[in-house]
Amino acid sequence: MTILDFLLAAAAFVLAMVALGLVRILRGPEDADRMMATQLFGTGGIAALLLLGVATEARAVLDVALTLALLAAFASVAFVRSASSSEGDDPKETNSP
Amino acid sequence: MNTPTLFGLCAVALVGVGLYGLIVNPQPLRKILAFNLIGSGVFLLFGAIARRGATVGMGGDPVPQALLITGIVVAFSATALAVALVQRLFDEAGSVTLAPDAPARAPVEPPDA
Amino acid sequence: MPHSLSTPDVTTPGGLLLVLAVLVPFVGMLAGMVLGGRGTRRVALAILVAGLAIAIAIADALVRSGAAVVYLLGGWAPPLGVALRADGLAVVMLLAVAVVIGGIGAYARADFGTPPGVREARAPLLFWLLLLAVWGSLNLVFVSGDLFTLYVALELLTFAGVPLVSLGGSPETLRSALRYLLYALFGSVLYLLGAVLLYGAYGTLDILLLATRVHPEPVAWAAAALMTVGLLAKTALFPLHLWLPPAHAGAPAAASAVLSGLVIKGSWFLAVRLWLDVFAGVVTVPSAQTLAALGAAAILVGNIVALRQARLKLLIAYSTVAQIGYLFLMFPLAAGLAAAQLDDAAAVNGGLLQAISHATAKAAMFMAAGLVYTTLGHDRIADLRGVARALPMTLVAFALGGASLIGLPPSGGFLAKWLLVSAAITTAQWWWALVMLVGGLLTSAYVFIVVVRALAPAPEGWTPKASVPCYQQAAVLALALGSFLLGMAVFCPVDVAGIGRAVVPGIGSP
Amino acid sequence: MTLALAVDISLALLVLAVAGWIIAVRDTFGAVIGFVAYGLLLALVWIRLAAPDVALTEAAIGGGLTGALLIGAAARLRGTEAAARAEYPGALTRMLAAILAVTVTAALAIGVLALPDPAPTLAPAATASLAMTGVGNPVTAVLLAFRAMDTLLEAIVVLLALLGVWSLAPDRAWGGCPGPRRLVDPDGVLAYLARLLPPIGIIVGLYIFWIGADLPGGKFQGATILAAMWLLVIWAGLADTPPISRTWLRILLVIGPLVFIAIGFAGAITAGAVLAYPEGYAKPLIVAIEIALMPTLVLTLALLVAGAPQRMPLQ
Amino acid sequence: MRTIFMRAAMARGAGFFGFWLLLIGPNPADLVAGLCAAAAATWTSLRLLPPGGGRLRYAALARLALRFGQESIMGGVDVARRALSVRLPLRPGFVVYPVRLPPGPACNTFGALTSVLPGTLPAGVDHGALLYHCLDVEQPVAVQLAIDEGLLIRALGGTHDDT
Amino acid sequence: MSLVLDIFTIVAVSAGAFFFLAGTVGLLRFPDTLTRLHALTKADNLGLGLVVLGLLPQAQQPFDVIKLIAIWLFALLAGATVGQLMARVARRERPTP
Repeated sequence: MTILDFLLAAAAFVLAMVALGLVRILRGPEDADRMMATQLFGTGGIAALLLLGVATEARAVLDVALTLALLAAFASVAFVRSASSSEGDDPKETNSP
Repeated sequence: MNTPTLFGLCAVALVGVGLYGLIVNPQPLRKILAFNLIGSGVFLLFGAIARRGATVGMGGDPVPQALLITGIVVAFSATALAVALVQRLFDEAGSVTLAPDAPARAPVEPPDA
Repeated sequence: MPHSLSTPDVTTPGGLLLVLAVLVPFVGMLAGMVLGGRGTRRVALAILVAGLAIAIAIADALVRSGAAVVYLLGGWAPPLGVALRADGLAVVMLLAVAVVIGGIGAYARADFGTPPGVREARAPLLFWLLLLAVWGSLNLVFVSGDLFTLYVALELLTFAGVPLVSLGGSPETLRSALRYLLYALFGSVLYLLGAVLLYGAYGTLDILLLATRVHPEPVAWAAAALMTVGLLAKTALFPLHLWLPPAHAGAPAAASAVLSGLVIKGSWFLAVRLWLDVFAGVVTVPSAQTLAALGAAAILVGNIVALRQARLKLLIAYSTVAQIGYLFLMFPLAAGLAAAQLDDAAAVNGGLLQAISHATAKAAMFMAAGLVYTTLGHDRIADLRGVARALPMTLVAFALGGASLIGLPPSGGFLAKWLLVSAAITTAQWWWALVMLVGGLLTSAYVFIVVVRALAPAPEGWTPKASVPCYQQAAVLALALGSFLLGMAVFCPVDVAGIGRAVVPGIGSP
Repeated sequence: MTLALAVDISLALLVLAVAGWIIAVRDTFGAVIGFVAYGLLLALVWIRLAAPDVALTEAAIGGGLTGALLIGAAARLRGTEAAARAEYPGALTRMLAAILAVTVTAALAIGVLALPDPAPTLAPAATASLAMTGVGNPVTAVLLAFRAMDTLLEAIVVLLALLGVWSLAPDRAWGGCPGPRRLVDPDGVLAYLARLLPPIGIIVGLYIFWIGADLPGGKFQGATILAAMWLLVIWAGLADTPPISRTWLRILLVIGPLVFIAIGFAGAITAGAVLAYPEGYAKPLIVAIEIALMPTLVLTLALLVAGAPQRMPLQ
Repeated sequence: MRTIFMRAAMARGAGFFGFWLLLIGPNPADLVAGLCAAAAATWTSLRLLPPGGGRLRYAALARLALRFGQESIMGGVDVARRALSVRLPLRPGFVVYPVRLPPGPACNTFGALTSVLPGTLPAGVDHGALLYHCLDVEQPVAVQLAIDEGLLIRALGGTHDDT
Repeated sequence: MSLVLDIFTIVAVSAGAFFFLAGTVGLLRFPDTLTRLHALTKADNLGLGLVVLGLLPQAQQPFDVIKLIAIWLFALLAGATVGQLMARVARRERPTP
């Protein structure tokens, strides 16, 4: 077993963990629980991607991971923006002209 | 069984899953999601075909890969247009039903609030 | 820098015109977007003239050379590059669309002007931009020789068509637009799936190359089935027609004319292109018969439902459903199957003529209905009294368009149906001829009802709600007259539609 | 090798499971979340299929923009869930749909297994012609040289979709700003992220764009990152969407395709064919087209997510 | 004021250009593009985050980074310990921490840093104080937070570091 | 030398995988949204950090090291801000005294 095999196995393990966590999260009960799924996938997915990429010696994987990491918060921000309320410390939006 | 064949089969299964969802889910947003699933299945199949065409020094046939990028951007545009339509429909009609008899009824009855 | 390997494909004289035919409308759209407001309409009208000139120039190049006009984009030959090709079929469609778009543009000048006091208004700006986009996309559908470029063209057509449906902005039109978009996207994705399979099996997306490589085998059958079903959904052939009537009837008249007359012809043309050129050796007799059976069902169902409509625009929209049916009757007659040895040009020409005469007639009828609506303030068929007095030219136009739909001589519809019927009889498929005759009877029934109602005298003291400009009526009449006189094409000395098609191998292969 | 296949099989199963979840789950919001996760998984699959350019596109669009777009819509349409459930078709329809889906899948699977071996490929042809384009990334060569027409048309497709989205504006809001106005605490966490991340995102986005000529990357991927950064600033309330009547906006929206077309027609004179490049000038011209396309794509992609104009700008 | 602005612009521009070089490698063909990218990033950065008055103290910053590293490991280990323990030792609840930093980027940085502190997660603002959600309210959370805040204030070159 | 680096990789990646495991167990076992957020933001970010650390010796070019670290920092920033944002949404959805 080479180091590359080990990295592949580690990638599979991280993916499995993400999948397992996904089950819990996607069941809710709150929307915030569900949104955590995207965060979990962001972190775990980046880790798996890096492991896979280094294992298959594909350098471009780093740029893909860079993009994913940069946009990791994006979906959650869209969610927070839509889950608006009247509290002072939270995003609000208005339709008024 | 090799990687391209595996993902090719995965791709056609995605087309099937998306097709089922497109037919049975009445909510337009879900239909848009199902359409995206079918689309990703088609793209994945194209990607598997590109991978089958790998040669020395090239991990895959670059022509399908380039077309895939075009396809993904076009699918995104389609999704954006559809989502905008659904939202406007919701704003105007208060519901997003696609029931076939709805438009014929609308001029006679007042739109349901 | 040409890099042709071994393909005979080369750019022919006049090939550059094909690029212009595609890109000039889009350049107009881009320029119109920047100018905005009144400038957009000016640009659009100028482009209408230029585009017609380009289409005529292409036809001239085709007839002069007697062979298909070809352009290799970037100098790269297929399979790596993309070729534009215009054979007779494509050129006839290019010309017809240029004429119909010109007529619609002349009509829409009055309806889609920016109101005074505003720099720019939504509906006028979008109408002109979308009209140009529809045109560019249709031209691309006609001349593109590459399956993926055609996919992009189909998507362009969809994205231009959907906003035209919902231009009015009411909940019903939004719902129709959404349903149309979902059908159309579904259709495109199936088409793309078929194209992907073809690439996987044969390593090219070029239509001519595919024609030489495709064999009757499972992959090709699957691709043919997927692409055909996808295109049927976009063309609204029965039973995938449900999206069409509300979408076409709810749009503004000029937009309805574009949608019903032109947009659906794009996907139909592509289906013809695939069946005749790519899958000629692959499709089977039962599949062609199935298509025609669906067409026959569309003729019967569409006409019967049209008869029962209370509103004029819906009637015309359902009549489109029926007329689409005729377009698909040509498949078993033309696909070189049952009649491999016979002359299939009659059926192809019949289908082509049907498409053109329907495009002109339907555009005229929808615009006539728009004028009726403006004048009466409604379009209830039961209450059309006074139209004859207020809009004599328009009523004549409607009747002429209707005559073309029915198939009265010497209309284009007559010649089309005549060619189809004779093809049906020479290939011993008389049942399709029967369907066409029944369809003609049903069509004449509703055209007759509308004309009779419109001829009824107006009640005392009735005045039109609004007056319409004369040139709008003239534009409608011109299109209708064009459709009615299209039957004279039989006297055309050159078989334009047949030019450049003999090079296609595979037709009639066992 | 077998270990790699095992990883691939589990990845494929995971993709299918998430897809099944997206279809089966009761409420739309859950399905949309599943779709975001699905997009990230697909990026992994593209890496396994040796398509890093596609993986980058999927990571940026599938994982970023599409997710944000759908999440916003699902949250707004939450009230329609009950009505949609009432329309859910009966068991017979579902059964027929399932039979249809299985039939299509089976037919396609036979097609996939019957694909010829060795597979037909254009990779050698692309390799042979790559040197004439001057770029090192074959995917970029396909996009901007061999099949430049598709790319040009695609830029127009995206723009046309934007026109379609704009057409959904109420008449009174025509010329106004897309999307609702954001009132966000300028000292909040969201604003903090939107102050820190965009400058870095600009560097990364332009980097992905710039390397595209020779390595995986390119204008679509770079533009998507930049669009996401702009949207982040907008959503954090630190900037507003521009009114769609602005001339500078209109010019930037069309500059990319127009420059593309201009260079394309110039090719007819200098290189003998539309969209051809004269010998030795291929790479600079390709880069010029890409640079011109960047602002167009950034604005179009971001405004597609921002939605239809809804209100007039504050004076 | 103007010199502060210029200095911040230069520093940030250099930083962004350095980041570009690290991403792409020192290839002369990419330098012009890098300068353009750095300029765009600097302009955006100056607009979104106008430079403040303070100067960074690098020694304090290094100490902060070190502590941050330690804390993130401790935080992870802490969660792992609780999650994997049979008894699931959790006493969740909220702790109000009266933050000294004024609202703004500095305070936000504090929130971001402390979100990796073992057992704490900023969950909102309550009358000018930060509201922390804790896995175990019996831990000396406030003390830890105060240490962190002091370090951050020193690193940012704050004027009121010895409150 | 290579062996030492490989062992370092194996140890660090394994530790990273362990924290992904811990994060998933936390997601599955923790009782409410806010506590689950702790598990997600802390354990997974540390897991990603350790994976990145473990991959550093495997980098093929010196610049890849910078990219790897940048990826981790971006993910960390995303995790820290998203964690806070989600906590606010979760607190609002189910207000706890």
